[in-house]
Order: sequence, then structure tokens, then C-alpha cells
Amino acid sequence: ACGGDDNEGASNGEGGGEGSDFKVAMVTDTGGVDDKSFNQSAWEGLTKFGEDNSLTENEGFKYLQSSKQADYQPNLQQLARDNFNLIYGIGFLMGEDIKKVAEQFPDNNFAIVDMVVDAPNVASITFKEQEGSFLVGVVAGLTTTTDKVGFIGGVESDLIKKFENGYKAGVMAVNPDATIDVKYAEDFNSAEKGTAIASGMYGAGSDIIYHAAGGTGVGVFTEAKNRSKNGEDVWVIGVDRDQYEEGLPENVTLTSMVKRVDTATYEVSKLAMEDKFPAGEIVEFSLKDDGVGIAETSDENVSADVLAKVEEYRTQLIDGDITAPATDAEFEEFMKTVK
Amino acid sequence: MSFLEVLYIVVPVALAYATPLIIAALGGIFSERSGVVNIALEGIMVIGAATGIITTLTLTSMGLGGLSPWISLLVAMVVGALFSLFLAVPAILWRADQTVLGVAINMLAIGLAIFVVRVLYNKGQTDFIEYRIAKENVPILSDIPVLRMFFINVQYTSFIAIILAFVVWFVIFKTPFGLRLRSVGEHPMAADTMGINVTKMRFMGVMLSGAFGGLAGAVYAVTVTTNFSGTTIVGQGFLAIAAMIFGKWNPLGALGAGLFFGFAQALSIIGSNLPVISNVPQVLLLIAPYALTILALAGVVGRADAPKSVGIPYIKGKR
Amino acid sequence: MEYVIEMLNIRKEFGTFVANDNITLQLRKGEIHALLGENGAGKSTLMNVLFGLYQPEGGEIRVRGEKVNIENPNIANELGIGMVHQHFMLVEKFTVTENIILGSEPKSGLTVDRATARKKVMDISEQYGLRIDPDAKIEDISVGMQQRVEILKTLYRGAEILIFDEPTAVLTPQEIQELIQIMKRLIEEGKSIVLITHKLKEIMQVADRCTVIRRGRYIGTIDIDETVNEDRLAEMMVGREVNFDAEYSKADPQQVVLDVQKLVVKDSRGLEAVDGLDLQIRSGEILGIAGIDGNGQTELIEAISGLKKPESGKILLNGKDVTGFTPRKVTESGVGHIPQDRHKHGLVLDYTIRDNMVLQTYYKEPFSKRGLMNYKAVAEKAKALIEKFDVRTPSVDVPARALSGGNQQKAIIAREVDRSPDLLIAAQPTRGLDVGAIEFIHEQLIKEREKGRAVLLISFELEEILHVADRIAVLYEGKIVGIRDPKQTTEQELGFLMAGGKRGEETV
Amino acid sequence: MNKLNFNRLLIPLLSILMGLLVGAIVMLIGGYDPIRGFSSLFDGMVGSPYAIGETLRAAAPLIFSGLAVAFAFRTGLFNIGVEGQVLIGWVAAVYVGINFDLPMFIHLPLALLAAMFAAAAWAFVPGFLKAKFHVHEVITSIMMNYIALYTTNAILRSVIGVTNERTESINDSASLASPWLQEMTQFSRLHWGVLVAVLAAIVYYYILQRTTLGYELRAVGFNKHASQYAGMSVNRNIILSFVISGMFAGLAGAMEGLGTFNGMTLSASFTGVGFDGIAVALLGANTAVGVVLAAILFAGLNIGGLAMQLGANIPSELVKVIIAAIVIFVASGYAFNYVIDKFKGNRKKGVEKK
Ligand SMILES: Nc1ncnc2c1ncn2[C@@H]1O[C@H](COP(=O)(O)OP(=O)(O)OP(=O)(O)O)[C@@H](O)[C@H]1O
Ligand SMILES: Nc1ncnc2c1ncn2[C@@H]1O[C@H](COP(=O)(O)OP(=O)(O)OP(=O)(O)O)[C@@H](O)[C@H]1O
Ligand SMILES: [Mg+2]
Ligand SMILES: [Mg+2]
Repeated sequence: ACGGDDNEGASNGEGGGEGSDFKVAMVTDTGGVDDKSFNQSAWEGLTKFGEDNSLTENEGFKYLQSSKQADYQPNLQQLARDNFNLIYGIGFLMGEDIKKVAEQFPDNNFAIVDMVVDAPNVASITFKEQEGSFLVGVVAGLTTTTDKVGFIGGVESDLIKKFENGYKAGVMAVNPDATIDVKYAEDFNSAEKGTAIASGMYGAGSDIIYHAAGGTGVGVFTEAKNRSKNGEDVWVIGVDRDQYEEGLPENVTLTSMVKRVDTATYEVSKLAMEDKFPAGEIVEFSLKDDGVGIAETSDENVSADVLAKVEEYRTQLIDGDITAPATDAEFEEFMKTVK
Repeated sequence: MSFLEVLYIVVPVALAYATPLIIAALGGIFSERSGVVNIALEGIMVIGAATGIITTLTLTSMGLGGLSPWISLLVAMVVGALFSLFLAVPAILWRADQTVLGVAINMLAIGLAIFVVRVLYNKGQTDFIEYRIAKENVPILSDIPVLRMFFINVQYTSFIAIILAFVVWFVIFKTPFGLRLRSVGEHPMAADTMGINVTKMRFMGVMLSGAFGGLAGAVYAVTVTTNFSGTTIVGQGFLAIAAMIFGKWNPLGALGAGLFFGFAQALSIIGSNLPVISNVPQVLLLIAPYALTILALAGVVGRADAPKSVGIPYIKGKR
Repeated sequence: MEYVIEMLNIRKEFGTFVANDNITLQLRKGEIHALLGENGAGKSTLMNVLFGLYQPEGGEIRVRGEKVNIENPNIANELGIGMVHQHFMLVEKFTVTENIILGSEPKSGLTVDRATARKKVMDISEQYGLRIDPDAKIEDISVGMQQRVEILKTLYRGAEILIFDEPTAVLTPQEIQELIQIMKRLIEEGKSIVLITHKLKEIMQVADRCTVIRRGRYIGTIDIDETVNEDRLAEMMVGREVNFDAEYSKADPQQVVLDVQKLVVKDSRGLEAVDGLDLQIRSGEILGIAGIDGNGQTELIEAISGLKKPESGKILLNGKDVTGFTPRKVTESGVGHIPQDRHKHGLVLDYTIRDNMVLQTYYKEPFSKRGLMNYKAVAEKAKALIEKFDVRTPSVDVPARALSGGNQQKAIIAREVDRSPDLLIAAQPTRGLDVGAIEFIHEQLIKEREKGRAVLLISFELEEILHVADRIAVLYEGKIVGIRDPKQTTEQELGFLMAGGKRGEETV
Repeated sequence: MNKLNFNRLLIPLLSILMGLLVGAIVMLIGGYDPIRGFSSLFDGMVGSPYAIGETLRAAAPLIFSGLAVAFAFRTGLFNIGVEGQVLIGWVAAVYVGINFDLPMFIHLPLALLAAMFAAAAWAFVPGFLKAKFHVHEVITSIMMNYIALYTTNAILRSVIGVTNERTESINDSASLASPWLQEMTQFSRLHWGVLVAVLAAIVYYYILQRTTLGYELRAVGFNKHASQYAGMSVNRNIILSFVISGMFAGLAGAMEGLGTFNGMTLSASFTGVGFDGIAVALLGANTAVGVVLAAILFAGLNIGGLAMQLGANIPSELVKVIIAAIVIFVASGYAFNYVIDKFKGNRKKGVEKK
């Protein structure tokens, strides 16, 4: 929706703190604000926004942590009652709750990430994860030496399916001979299962695994690092943030599919402060506006040839020459175009 | 995939899975053999995991490098033993209900661990450790055909767990200490009249259990999760208790039960790579380890005889 | 005079209750010193003080003239004091050897030196003539053997002073004689013994002196010589003259109530504990079963009362086949049961007296209507029974736990008798009770008989059986090996039979 | 007896105070302001109609899980499987709530019954295995918890057709939610479940203390040997006890499914409702009134913990520490008695009640 202004370089305090009584807050899901994933990313966006506008933490910008599902609604309500102008719900599990609370507090603005909520004072922030996943799929398809790659999902759902299908399409687009091993851990928080599943996949011949499994993905990294240390040639593709560091010291992160939740929270907050809040609208971030993409550190481990190819597909995706599939059905459709 | 290739995948996963279970179950045995029920293993593991990670992070920043996780295991044992005093003191000195204490301690552990992490790092979970205890191919042994399945892609902690099982077995069944420990769990008054200090023995039982529980948690953390958060330990302590009962309070039994769980779990997780079970619905694979345990208990293993006085506070002179 | 032990003015309190009030006991070297008193007089308490299990509130203890402070059994052991407890202190899952060496194990390196341990145990057992199997598990050996293990435990620790707390209560006459020989041998070896027993005869037979206590108070110490007899001891103990030989009316047996035919019952280890047993009891008689514990008494009762399914054979009640009935159906067919272990089987200790009084009948009118309890009716019932049977309790609303043993037993008897069963099984109904309570219970059994009920009395006390029963059946290895008339038999004869001997045969 | 009753109240109250004291100490060590912490904690518990509404809302499932655990305890059993039974009850209630379209007076009871019976069936397994094969109920229950977790997810996917982690909302005719109650309490999620829970506590009392079944169940719980001698079927009672306990647990799940959430989410980990029930049962001394009060306290602390985060920036984990400390203190009642006795000066060594 709102490209252009990349938040990276802009620390030249444009908002000008004094007088601004704009307050913005977010409610994390049970993963917590340090989840090294999208909760953290969202908070980074808010922090940056706060700093840029000289807001103080806890007063001007704040997060509340939820330790269980039942906490979402009280947390949202507390913030609304505390007169925060804009309140984010991070994660689609908060959809119902946001909807209710938004009705109860029509004067506050709300935003939800990864979900569409139809209410006049709610902005819905979504991402085209399938596009970013497509690109890392291209990387995987071109880099694999065994023609076998894996995908590990957290809990099977429409959202994670977007990652899976985009990835599969990317792999198939460049390497139709490849086989793709897909597994769901049924858990976003079991590093143990992550190692075990990864061990099974690597053991059975996959050399690259793309994970969209939160904490379970940590186990995938651990397993890859262990194998790499023992001389095996295996890779992980990270998700949500640039997970290059998670791959160290053995350096097993091939690339990462980044999802700029920070950009989203930054931008939407900014719009809200400027009274341009996209109330009732869907704000979709895609490849085009750098809402999703592949990590900048990719050139560390991905060959230049492959990156060039990625660039090609990127252009095609942005131009709409190809469409990354999000659902199983769309993937079926897509496969017809490959053959 | 050939059968052997399957084993090369399954065995290392099973070993890795079983390792913390075995160690924690051994801890449970110490406590229960001395007559104190230890539902608190879960919480002790949480504390162990937190200690393991925090220590490793600290030592690494002090420049101890690859030694850090190993030293952290020792620290976790000490901290686990100390933490188990929350069980030992009320249970042994104040005659508190041991089961209930255990449940409370589990709650305390997670609350305390995260609170400490927040205070130390100002966030809800730690960073990842730089040096973990990695899986390795054991030199020489991993070249032996077939048998190499036990020596490829393993952590040395797995061998430590297996060795510990034999050591604990030796301690419990062969040494004077073990004889005394068991007598206290069976008939504390008899032990008392033989001049054995029941309170002291039970304290030792519980604190050893704390040390092992702490070690188990730390092993899990520095081998698998490599950071600490509220979801690092979720249920492993309870499974360890199940392994202990399954193994009939015998260290070698616990070893067997731990390996059994490990294999069941490994099969369930990587089963879909195996031709035979790739068509089984995933939910069946997921529940298989637990269902198998129940079946084994009902069918093969049968009644497990707990130490006779486990769970009963010892009151001097009570008739 | 040289005393090895002097307990002077000992006082021990439990809460507000004074169990030992200014008691003195002096033990000479090389003597057997009896300690006599009613149930609850404070004998065990006094000895537990000496053994360091309890700390006294007052008085002092001297060992070989030196004042000591026995804080725990370890110190007692070091002072050469050993105790054979009234309730055995043995770890059932351990072997004989393990039980004996526990706490002072011979070591080789890190391990228990089993060979040395075993040898030491064998040596001591030989020295004192206490034959045992060092490798047997406690749960597998007889009570008599277990007692030997207890004695060996003290000897192994080099005890010079031995305390025996009611060692004979659980033994057969033969085993009692063996124990007396053992004690004499111990004295010869220079040991000194305190012996607690309720059996005056035994005191007369072995003791040199006797200290009597009553309700926690010291009464006196006398030499056991020609000037003393059993009546004199009893009088000192109770504080009045006692009549040991209350005569009861004659029995008048009628039709057969219980008919047990070729009954076979397995015990928990799968052995045939009752092995082809035949037995008949008629209404209006008390049949006493004499036998050493473990010869099938428990299994016989369990089979009759429906707690265990017999392997084969038949149980007829008033001619009706009740074999394999559930306990409830057996109860409803007219069987009452005073179980041997009143705490475990007789009462729900955490229930009030009120609730305990309807333990079998709670589901019947008027106690229960349409699935709801009528606790008013239950309370009325309980009050009536308490009144009738003189159960001493502050109210019906206190937990059964709060009653003394004698009163708990009275409550059970009230409940069982009140249901007017055709057959009343009384298993060790007077175990651990004082003379007053015993007399009361015996009277109740006789009363039941007189009402035309059949009474099956199981007891390990020959005296009790001889005293109360109209016929005595001797149980040995799961079979009735003889039926005797109490008027025409002796303890000796019954003892032979109980030990598996035939009349005329000599037993060891 | 008077003294006994007094102590029964005194110890929990003292324990709560000591638990809060521990909380204060931990706050100080962590560098937080206890006064601000507690004032926002209490404010969040009961400081506004909203707080009260949320506290009561959160208490409803805890009352049920507490009753479930307590019921088993009272009959001599440890049902550590309440957690799994809650999940099963929850999914059953939601299934009925979504898939039927009935008038409310049929639909809602039907959904509640479904929760009860599904969970009862789940609880039957450990009861049966204990009665029949003497398998330790604690392990079977723990195993059944995991099985419940995965089975629930599978049911949500394949039977209820969840594709995006959460079910659709249940039909209003099966919902316990009440706009009226919500409005009264400044939009808390207070629903009628609290009333159902209090009703259940009365039923609990009634079953145990008034019915013949209760007489029997308690007898077996206190002394199974004596009960067997008296003709009761111990095995039947073990199973029955587990089944009834499971029914309470199932209703705890229904509270979440029909009251708080009006649906269900795929869950990767346990809800905690069952484990908290153990603490609730203990603090409530396994009595109906006690369980209700303890559940309200725990619920309040949990809800207040959220406010503590907002008002004093104190992590809500602290509440866990406080609850745990309270439970440990209650369990250590003997030490209190000892101290109280000493305090009163009537020091009597070795007074033992068996
Ligand atoms: N631990 C205790 N707490 C409270 N009271 C006790 C305790 N031990 C014993 N008593 C009481 O002290 C009294 C003396 O008990 P003790 O066991 O010494 O009697 P005893 O003379 O050995 O009787 P018996 O012949 O039945 O063995 C009894 O009334 C008993 O109930
Ligand atoms: N462990 C104990 N703690 C507290 N009180 C006890 C204990 N054991 C027994 N008592 C009390 O001591 C008293 C005597 O109990 P005990 O069982 O020794 O009776 P008893 O001597 O066998 O009975 P009786 O003399 O009436 O036949 C009872 O009031 C009982 O409540
Ligand atoms: Mg007595
Ligand atoms: Mg005694």
C-alpha cells in the first residue's frame, strides 16, 4: 500500500515530540515480544516509531504481553481504556478479540496483523508471504545438490499454507525435478520436534529446509548446525526476520524470507498520527513495497547466479507475470503452468 | 529406504530424545526411593534449563567458549539441588502433602525462571547461546558398520545419561548408601531404629533428585533449544515421572523406559519418512508414544510397586 | 548391686496425656526383668524412651552407672541397648541379611560386602542357636522367623541389653518355648533382658524380677520366687483381685449354619493357602479355630466373606450355596464379620462413629431413600448402638480415629451384632485389648451363641480359644487337622497339632 | 472442634498473606515498586466492575477444574488428567455449538451435556485401567493429557473443519455469553457460566454429603479395604469417581468454549486450567465453598496480573510465584500449627494425630 519511504535511514526526528500526545500500543500473542519473530519485529517497528517521534516507552508507546489466549481481550481493553489512540493486535488469533473490543471502543483505532477484520475502526494488515516464500523457493531449487528440499511448518493453517505453497512453487519453477518434503510439527514452540523432524529430513536426503515454525524452527537450526559441524552440507532458510545470526557460528542460514512487520507497524502508526489512519481498510504488504522479500544477507551464502535469477522472478512477481500461489488449489493451478 | 538406513535416522533421534528423560527419571528415582513423591521434576527441569542457558551465556561472555555449556551443566546440578529444597523442606520437615507441593513448585519454577530472565535481560526469553553441546560423530566408533547407528550424530550427553543409569543402579542396589536410602523409602521407622537418620536420607534423596533434574533441564536446553523461554520445558518432567514409574523405580528400568519413549517419539516424528507408516494419519503417529505407554503398562508391565512409604511424611513415634 | 540400666523417675507426655508418670526401672546385669502392665499402661512408651525413640520430659537414665542422654537409637546402639519391637521393624522387600546389617554394613570398596555380611550373620545365628535363612526375603518368612531376625539385628550390633516388647504374642507354644531357650542362652552369654509380656505364666517361668506399672505409674518391683504367684502379679497389675475363670453356660448346638466343603483358596502368591478344608458350624455354638498365623486363616475368612473367590469347593450357608458371592451378597445372606485388623478393615477411621455404624447397611431403608442419605436415621441408629454397647465416645460425631482401641472394637462389635447375622466371624476380636475389654467381648460372643447364632472365632491365643470356644478346630497348612473339646485338651496337645505334629509324635 | 475450624480458616488466610509477602519481596529484589504493584494488582482484581467481571469470568473454569480435582481427591484418587479432560469437553461443546441449530433451552444444555459426557468418557480410561489392571492413575492421566491434546487438534481439523487455527463461532443459541452481563461490567466477558459453576459446586456438595453414592465414594476414598469388607465395589467406585470428576472437568472446557471464547483454537500446548485446578482444590481444602473461593482468588490474581503489567510494568509471571507460594504455605499447614501452638505457649512435644 504505502511503499517509498523506507524506514531504514530516517532517524531525523520528523514528528517532533513536544505537544504530541499520540499514544500507540500493541498486544503480543503468547509468543511474547522477544520471540525473534513477528512479535519482536512489530515491536521494533513501534519502538522506532516511538523514538523517531520522541515518545517515551510505556507512556507513548507500549506493549502488553499475553501469557494465554484468554489474556488477549483484557489486554486490548485495558489499553483502550487507557486511551491509546492506536492499538495493534499481533497475530491472527486475536481477530475475534479485536473485533469485539473495536465495537466496544469506537473512538480508538485498532490494527490487526495477518488477518482481515471487518470493522470501521480497524485496519487489517496482511502480507503476501507466498511471494517472499516463492523467492526463497527459487533459491532452494537452484542451490540444492540432492534435488530434495524440505519445508517444516508450525501448525497447519491457511496462513502457514501461504508460506508452504509459495515456497513449493518457487522450487518447482526453477527445478521441476526436485522433490519437496513437507511436514508440520503441530507446534510452534517445540525445538525438540524441530530437531527431530529436521534430522529425519536431512537424514532422508534433503539438504535445504525452509521453516515457518517459530520456536520449533530453532530446533531446525540446531540440527543443521550440528550436521554442518560434522561436515554435512546442509542449509536452513529462515523466516519472518533475517535469521542469518541464528545460523552462526556454523553459518547454515542460506537465506531468509523476511516479512516486514516492523515496516507495517511503523507505517500504519505514522498514518494514524497524521490522521490518515486506513480505518476499515486492508493494508497489504507485498514484494512490491518491500513488505516481504529475501534477506539482505543472502549474498553471504547464495551464489550470484542464483541471486540474479531471484531478481528475475522478483520482477516477474511484481509485474504480475507470475502469481505466487497461496492455497493448495492455487498451487495445483500453478503446477499446470510449469509443465 | 533400507531398514538400516531407517535405523541410522531413527536411533540418533531416539537417543537425543531419551537423554533428558532418562536423567530426570533417575532423579525421580532418588527422591521416590527415599520416600518423597517428586511431581516437581518438571519445575526442577525448568530451573535447570534456565540455569544452563544463563550460565552458558555468562561464561561465554567471560570468554570460556566451548567449555561454557559443560560447566553450565554442573552449575545447573547445584542450582537444581538447591531449588529442590522448596520440596525437601516442607515435605520432610513440615509434613506437607508432597504431590501438592510438587504442583506448586512447578508453578513457582516457571514464574521464577521467567521473572529472573526478565530482570537479567529485560526480556521474556534469553538470547541463543553461541556454544552448545553439539551432535557429533564419535571418532572411530562411527565407522563401525551397523553399530555406528549409535555413534553418529549423537551428543556425548546421551552417553553420559546411559552411564549415569548404570551408576545410579550401582549406587542404589550395591552401596550402603543405596540400602539405607531404600530402607527409608520402604519403612522409615525401621531405618530410624537402626540408627539411620531418616530426615537426612530424605534430604539427600530429594536434593540428588534436584541435581539430576537440574542436569536434565540443562542438557535439554544446551543441546536442543539453545535458549530459554517459558516454553522450553513443557511436559518433559511429567514424561520423566512416567518413565520412572514405567521402569518400576529401577534405574535400568528407567533407562529402558526412556529409550522406549525416545523410539516411540522418533518413530512418530519421522515416521512419515518410512515406507511402512507413511500412510498412517499423522494424529495416530503423534499419540502413538503415549498410547503405547498406556498399553505397555496395562498389558506387559502390570502393577508397579512403588516404594512402600513414598508420599507419607515420616513422623517419629507415630504408630 | 550392679545395675546395667537405671531409669529413674521417667516422665513422658503425649500432649496433655501422661503416658509415663515418674516410673523407675532398674535392670541388673544378667537378669531377665519382666515389665508388666495393662494395655496402654505405658510399657512400650517407657522402652521407647530407653531406646531413644522418645525424649522423656523428666527423669534420668543411667547406663552402667553413668548418666546418659539417649537422643536417638544410634546412641542406644552405641550403649549396647537393642530392642525387639512389638510391631516388627523390618523392611519386607529386603533379605534377612540386609535387614540385619542395615545401618552398619560391612563394606568392600564402595559396595556392601555381602559375603562378609552373610558370614557374620550366620556366625551369630549359630552362636545363639537362631537358625535362619540369610537370603530369604522378610515377606516370605514366618512371624517366628521374623522375630529371630529382630533379635539378630540387636546381637549383630553387639547389644548387651535387650528389650523384648511382647515377643510371645504372635508365637505358637512351641515357638514360645524356643524363644525362652534363646533368652536363657543370651543370659548365659552375659546379656541382660527386659521382657514385656501379658502372659503371667511366662513371667513365672523365666523372669528373675518383675516391675509393674499401671496407667503410667510405677507400682513396684518384686522378685519372682516361691512367694509370688500369678494371682499376685495380676492383682498388682490391675489394682484389684481378678477372676480369670469366669464360667460360661453350656452350648446347645442346633442345625448346621455354615458348611464348608473341600475348600481350596489361593493366597496372593498363588499358593494354596486353604487346601481342601472341611468345616461345619452349628447354630448355638462357638467354633474356635486354633492355628499359627499363616496357615490359611486369612484366606478362609476371605473366602467365606466373599472377598476372595475360592479355587474349588463349596461354602453353604443355611444350606444355600454362597460360594463366590460378592461380599455384599454374603453379608445380605446373614454373615457378620469382626475383622482381624480393625483399623484397616473394620472402620473408616476418618468417618464419624455415626457413619461407621452403617458401613454395610447405608444403602438400605431407612438410612437411604431414593439415593439420598437420611443422616438423621443414621444418627439415631448410632446413638442407640453406642448406648447399648457402652461405646465410650464424646459423641457420635467424632471421627472413629479418636476412640481408643477398645472402644473402636466395641463399636465394630455393636455394628456386626446388631445386624443379627446367622454366622458371626470373629477374627482375633481381642487382640491388643485390656482385660476389661476382653471380658466384655467374650461376653458378647457368648450372648450371640445363646441367641442361637453360629460363631466362628479365630484366634492365635490358645488361652482365649480354650476359654470361649465350644469346639476347637486346629488349622494346619490349610486343613483342619483335628477337632478337640476344650474341656478335654491341653495347650500342649493343641500346640503339637498346630505345629503339624500328630499326637504321640515328638516335635522339636 | 472449634479450634479445628478456626485453624482451617486461619491457615489459608495466613498463607495468602505470606504468599503476598513473598510476592512483595520478589518485587523488591526485581527492582519494582511493591506498593504500586499491589495497588494495580488489586485494582485489576476487583477495582472496577470490569475487573470483577473478568475475575468472575476467569473463575468459572477454575471452579470446575478445581471441583474435578477435589472430587477425585475426596475419593482417594489423583486426577492429574483434568487438563486433557478440559480439552475434550471444550471440543465437544464447541462441536455441538457449531453443528446444531436448536432453540436455546435445548441447545445450550445439549452442548453442556456433550462436554460432560465426552470428558467423562475420557476420564473413564484411567479409572478403568486403575480398577482393572492396577495401572497407576497418575501416568495414565498424564499420557491421556497428551493424547487429548493431539486428538482435539485432529478433531478440530477433520471433524469441525478448522482451516485457520480457529473454529467459527458457535451459534448464539449455545452460548453462555450475555450482553447484559457484559454491559454491566464495562464489557468484560462475564457470562452465565459463573452461575453454572456455583450450581455445580452445590451439586458437588450434594453428591458427596447427601447422596448414598457420596457416602460410598468417600468411604472408598478414605479406606478402600474397609469399604471392600463392607461390601462396596471398590473398582466400580474408582471408575465412577473418575467419570464424575471428568464431568466437572468437561464443564470447565465448556466454560471456555461456550462462554469465554465461543469457539476453540488449535492448541499446541495445554490450557493450564486443569493444572491450576489442583492448586484450587488444595487451597479450597476439597470443599465446595473452599473451591469456589480459591478459584475466585486465583482467577483474580491472574487477571490482576495483567493490570500489574500495565500499571506497574511488573511482569505477570510474578502472579505465578505468588500463587505457588500460597499453595506451598497451605500445604505446610503443620508448620503453621506448630508455630501457632508454640506461640500460644502450650508447647507440647510429640503431640501426634495419626
Ligand atoms: N505417639 C503417641 N501419641 C499419643 N499417645 C500415645 C502415643 N504412643 C502411645 N500413646 C498412649 O500412651 C499410652 C501408653 O501406650 P503404650 O504403647 O506405652 O502402652 P503399652 O503399655 O505398651 O500397651 P500395650 O500392652 O497395648 O502394648 C496409651 O494410652 C497410648 O494410647
Ligand atoms: N498416635 C496417636 N496420636 C494421638 N493420640 C493417640 C495416638 N494413638 C493413640 N492415641 C490416643 O490414645 C488413647 C489410647 O489409644 P490406644 O489405641 O492405645 O488404646 P488402647 O490402650 O488400645 O485402648 P483400650 O485401653 O481402650 O483398650 C486414645 O484416646 C487415642 O485417641
Ligand atoms: Mg494399646
Ligand atoms: Mg506396648
